[in-house]
Amino acid sequence: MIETTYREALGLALRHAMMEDPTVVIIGEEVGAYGGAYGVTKGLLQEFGKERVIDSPISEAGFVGAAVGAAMSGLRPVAELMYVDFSGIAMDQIANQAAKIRYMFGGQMGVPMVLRTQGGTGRSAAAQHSQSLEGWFLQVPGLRVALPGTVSDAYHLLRASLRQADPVVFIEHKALYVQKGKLDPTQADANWGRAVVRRPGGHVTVVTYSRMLTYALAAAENVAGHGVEAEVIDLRTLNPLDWETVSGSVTKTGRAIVVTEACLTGGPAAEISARIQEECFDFLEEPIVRIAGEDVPIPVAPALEARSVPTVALITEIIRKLVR
Amino acid sequence: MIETTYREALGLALRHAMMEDPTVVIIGEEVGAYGGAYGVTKGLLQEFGKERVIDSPISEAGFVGAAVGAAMSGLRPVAELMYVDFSGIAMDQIANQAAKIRYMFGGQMGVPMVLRTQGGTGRSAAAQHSQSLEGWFLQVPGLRVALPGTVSDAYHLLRASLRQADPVVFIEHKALYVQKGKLDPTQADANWGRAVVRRPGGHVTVVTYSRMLTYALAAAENVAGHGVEAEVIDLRTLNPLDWETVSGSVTKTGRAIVVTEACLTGGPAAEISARIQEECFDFLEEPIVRIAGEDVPIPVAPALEARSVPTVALITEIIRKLVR
Amino acid sequence: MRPTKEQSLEVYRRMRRIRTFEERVGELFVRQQTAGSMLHLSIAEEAAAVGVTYPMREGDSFTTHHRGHGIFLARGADPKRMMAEIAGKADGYCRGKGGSMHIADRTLGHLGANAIVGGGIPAVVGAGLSYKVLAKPNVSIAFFGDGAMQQGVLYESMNLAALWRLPVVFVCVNNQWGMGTRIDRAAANTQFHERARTFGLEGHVVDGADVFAVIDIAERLVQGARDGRAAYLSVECYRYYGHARMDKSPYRTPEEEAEGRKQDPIQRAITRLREKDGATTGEFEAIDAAIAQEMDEAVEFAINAAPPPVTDLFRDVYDDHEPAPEPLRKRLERILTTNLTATN
Amino acid sequence: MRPTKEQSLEVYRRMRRIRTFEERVGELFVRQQTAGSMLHLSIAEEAAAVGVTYPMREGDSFTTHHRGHGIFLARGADPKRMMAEIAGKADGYCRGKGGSMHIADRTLGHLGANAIVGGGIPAVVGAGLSYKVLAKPNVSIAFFGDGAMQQGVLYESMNLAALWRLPVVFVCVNNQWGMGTRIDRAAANTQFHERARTFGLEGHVVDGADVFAVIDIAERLVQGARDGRAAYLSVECYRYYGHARMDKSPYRTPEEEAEGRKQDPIQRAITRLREKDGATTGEFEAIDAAIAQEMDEAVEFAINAAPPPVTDLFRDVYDDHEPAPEPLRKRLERILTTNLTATN
Ligand SMILES: Cc1ncc(C[n+]2csc(CCOP(=O)(O)OP(=O)(O)O)c2C)c(N)n1
Ligand SMILES: Cc1ncc(C[n+]2csc(CCOP(=O)(O)OP(=O)(O)O)c2C)c(N)n1
Ligand SMILES: [Mg+2]
Ligand SMILES: [Mg+2]
Repeated sequence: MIETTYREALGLALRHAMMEDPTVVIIGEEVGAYGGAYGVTKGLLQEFGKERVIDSPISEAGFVGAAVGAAMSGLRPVAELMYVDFSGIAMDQIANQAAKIRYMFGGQMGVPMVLRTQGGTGRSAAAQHSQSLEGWFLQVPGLRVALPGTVSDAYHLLRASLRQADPVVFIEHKALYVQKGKLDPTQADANWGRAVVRRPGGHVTVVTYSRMLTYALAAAENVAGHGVEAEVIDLRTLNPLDWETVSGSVTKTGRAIVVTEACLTGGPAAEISARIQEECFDFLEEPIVRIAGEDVPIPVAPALEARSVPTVALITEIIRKLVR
Repeated sequence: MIETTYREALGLALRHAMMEDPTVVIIGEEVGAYGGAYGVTKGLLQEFGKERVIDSPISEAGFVGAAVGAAMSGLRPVAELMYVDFSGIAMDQIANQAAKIRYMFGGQMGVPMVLRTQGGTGRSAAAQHSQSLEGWFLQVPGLRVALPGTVSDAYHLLRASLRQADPVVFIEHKALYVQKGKLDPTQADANWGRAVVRRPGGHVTVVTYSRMLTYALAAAENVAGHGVEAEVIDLRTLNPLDWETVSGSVTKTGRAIVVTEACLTGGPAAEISARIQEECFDFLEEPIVRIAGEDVPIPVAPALEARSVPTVALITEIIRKLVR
Repeated sequence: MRPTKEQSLEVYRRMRRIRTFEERVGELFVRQQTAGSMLHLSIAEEAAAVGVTYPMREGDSFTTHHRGHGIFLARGADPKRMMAEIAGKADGYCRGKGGSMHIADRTLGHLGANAIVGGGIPAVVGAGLSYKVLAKPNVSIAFFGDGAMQQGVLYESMNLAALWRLPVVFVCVNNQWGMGTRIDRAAANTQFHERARTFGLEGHVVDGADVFAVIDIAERLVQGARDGRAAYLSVECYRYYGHARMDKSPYRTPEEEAEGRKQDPIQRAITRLREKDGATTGEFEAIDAAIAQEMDEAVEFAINAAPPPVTDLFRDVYDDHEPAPEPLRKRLERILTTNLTATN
Repeated sequence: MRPTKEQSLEVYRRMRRIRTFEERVGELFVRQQTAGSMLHLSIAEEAAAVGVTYPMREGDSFTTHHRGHGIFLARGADPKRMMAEIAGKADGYCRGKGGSMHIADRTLGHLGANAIVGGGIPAVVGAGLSYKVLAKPNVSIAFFGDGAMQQGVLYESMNLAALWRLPVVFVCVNNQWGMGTRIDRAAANTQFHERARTFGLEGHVVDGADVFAVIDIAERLVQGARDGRAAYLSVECYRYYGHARMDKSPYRTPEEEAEGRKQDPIQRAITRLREKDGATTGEFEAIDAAIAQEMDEAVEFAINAAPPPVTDLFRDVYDDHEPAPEPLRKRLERILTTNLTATN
């Protein structure tokens, strides 16, 4: 068990994977000498050389597509898209190529690649560098979507992603890189596709992932002082989606809140809410409530940026209102 | 009142707009001499000349981006993306540029353009030419999303889209181009952002749009024989979303079915379902049911393709099960 | 290349197979036995297919655009399974999931035909990268049309291949037209190989009516690529017929078509074989007859083959070891049974 | 250009304004008064900004990359409102919504700075198209870094501008680095203007330390563009400092930096003004002092300006005449009130 950061845990997962499997290569902008825009790949170039840690020019469609081809040809590439916002440039390669190759070609070949990227607010990076776009990938059959919310998952969920036979869009959160936490690399890796109850409780189920997990846990702590026990579920992967854990909880609590940083309308909270409603209709005592990002682009002004996504105060308030 | 087709109604809307407003230009692949891949722009080049009907090379990011710039500079471009599937290439220009320019630049300028495109199954066009991707646009604040489901709306909704100050992604359905129907061009254009009750009924609300409207109406007709009256709502635009009409109906019927061709998971049916649940929770007598595209890429084999999206038979069956 | 008569006849045979195959695809369409109408025939592009694939070896790979039947045939495809795929049948290369625009075969190095113009290009960069990293002696070749010369991803890919010194060749089958757009209405400069050179590649152009010229340059460029010099080649030809099966090319003049159709690589090969190698009508007829029979059999195979079972709809979205997506009907039944029962 | 002393001093003045502005931005950051740390300074790129904008006229437009402060200043920006925008304040050009990477001003033809490398390039094609269709005598200019030379959308845009004969100029501010990547590690051929030529544009390269050389070529290319000949220009310079404010460029050697920093367009202009025009220390000092005061005022203005009101969060997503998005809190209150009330 070590005390480390989310950033370092990610780097360690890559390092261990590269040590174990010579076909793992890293491709992306500034992953080498620079060490990654957020420092995740620091040291890997020095350790594994430039044949395996491959700096790309600024050609998102090109290098993501190259990763797709490499994955079809015996490598296990980890492509790094510096910001998830840039997926707009590479979306054809992600959604029309990587996601569909196995199906379209009748199962002959898969695309075992991980597309590491990061999203979210928290650094006043403005409209084109702060989005939460996991909902785009969620609606593309063939793509797995993973979003680590803890230091331990930064390591173990990335490790698990690296064992998938299908393309995984692995979305980190820019505000979590500095988060500290415990990690035991000798533990088994994340149970792929299983959500985790991060805090048990009997009054209301809070379903979330990524940075909002931290917010939800803080809100759960707040309401605990008022005798309200919120059960906080960290989905970890949106595809696969672990319905057993979610519906097990909601049938118990009768109340559900979904918290995402992604915009409300059309975002992943909609899917989670719709599914809870379908699966647990008869158990619901109150409406399922979505607490999500405002339906606006992300503004640069820090005060506005902070209010464009859910706050701990708002989550706290809504839990209390829902459980009276 | 004339009898015409969806395809011709669209062409007529463009023609009338070009006659009325000299700043309307059409930009896209094969919009000129070829007349559009699905024949919508036929004759416009001859009538308005190549300064206003502009054939583009196969450069989706480039010409969609050019339309964005043109829209900021005094033109009102209608860009045609031949298949909505190609938006993967142009997504940066659509979602990071067109959608965000007004906000990011503090309201100084808007992007009054229409991005005409088409989607859906029905022609064995396989995985990269058959998708229903409106859900991608739905989760981008700043984009309007319109999907005509009738011949009259092909005209009037496109006309209304051409008057919007913000970018409209206008998604036609490839299987509807040959649909015949009545059109009165002298009528007022579509009431922007308002859904339409296409068939009134008191037992269950069916919320849908685009080609699934036709399917839903057929299913409603089927169940009418069994004494079940389904109210069929055509949303017409997903942004704006007309909640008044939907919740008015659901509070009356207590039952709601959402029908989309887009994939179930993470698609637009999720948003509609989640919102009905939030707005009408206390009125729901049964769970809101989503009937949507299967969570698979679209296969080419005609029999498989047809089963990858909702069928009239399935919609009929579910309505009957829900209203017993 | 100074081919022997036998080699020349083999080259002829490969081209004829493509031609006859494509003619049969047209008939299959007329008989309403294809999956859809998105069929793009590579008639008159046979020299590009046969010539460029000529120096390819086992383990080499390639991707193609939507007009890729001929290329894959040249690389050894089984016409039965191709035809079955075009008909959307279970015995097709992709189990009837892909169709004409998405034929692929991993065992023959076909990483897939693509219906997104330019979409399959960067994959060869990745394949080339894998050869470099894994120290394999292979090359990967991207085939695409002149339309893709206006897609940005091509230039990104060319730059990556040159920068990383990958065993990759980019081949533009320049048939002068992309749907209703002639290249001079698509590009301000149509000397595409010049563009490639400024991205650091070997860039060349060759007459696509002369299959032996194509073989010559292809041998050179493919060898260069094996040695780490990425290359680009324009093969100049002419799109004989419409863009797809429904298109009658009303946007171009009969004069232009007549002129363009003079560029027939098969006729050219026949003439050469007759003149240089003394090939006889009988020899050609024997080859043609065998091919005609092979292709007739392929058509019958495709027509008689079974469509994929409905359960295949949910198969191969993910790896076999993973659970398949839950079919909608099953899901709805489950939801309604659980909830409706509970309420009553 | 054979500038008069007055003109030369004006050119100097414009460059100095940029330099001082950027220095103040750095200080603003140190004082923790900026919105975020994504600040990209254009120090030593002043000749590109001043030189290329020199022949621009009213009604002309442009877009820039993320390193665009200098270009907009050269085109007439108010440093107060720029600084306020960089600080995320309501009085900024974009009401504090955009920040350093998204400054724009419609009235001065600034169609926007872009944080997507290459993202703002096609917009100038559209602007140029509008000038052509609406018969306006204007040009539109795209400014971008050498990093964008590897983005496909640039080549699509160049081809469109050349093909449609639009009044458009593409300007690469080639500061040799894109974050930690030197151009020779980003491109196999770094003679970028050669690429542009093969796309049918006028393609040139100029020494970005010599502002008068930049003005000369810019005048020619901008005039050519007005006449419908799209053009491309590389302005060669050197990125003096780190990529953004936090970056200390550990990935490059002190020797290289020392060498690169010799390319200072301001020093070069001073030398020339002294030698050719007999400009005196006093003259420079007077200019510098006035600018220093202007920029100090801009900093104070930015610091004292008010942040945007919270209600602005929902403003300008859509046109003013449209309803704004419903704030989440309001929505949640409504839902909970309606439903919770009804159930109790
Ligand atoms: C990204 C994309 N844009 C547009 C299309 C529609 N489309 C299909 S083929 C084609 C023309 C392609 O021309 P070319 O590349 O020259 O190939 P050819 O058909 O001549 O073999 C077009 C525009 C597409 N499939 N994909
Ligand atoms: C599409 C995209 N990819 C990557 C980035 C991250 N990024 C921002 S600036 C930059 C380097 C750009 O270099 P260059 O274009 O030369 O501009 P410079 O910073 O040197 O002025 C990178 C990689 C981005 N903002 N957008
Ligand atoms: Mg062609
Ligand atoms: Mg640079």
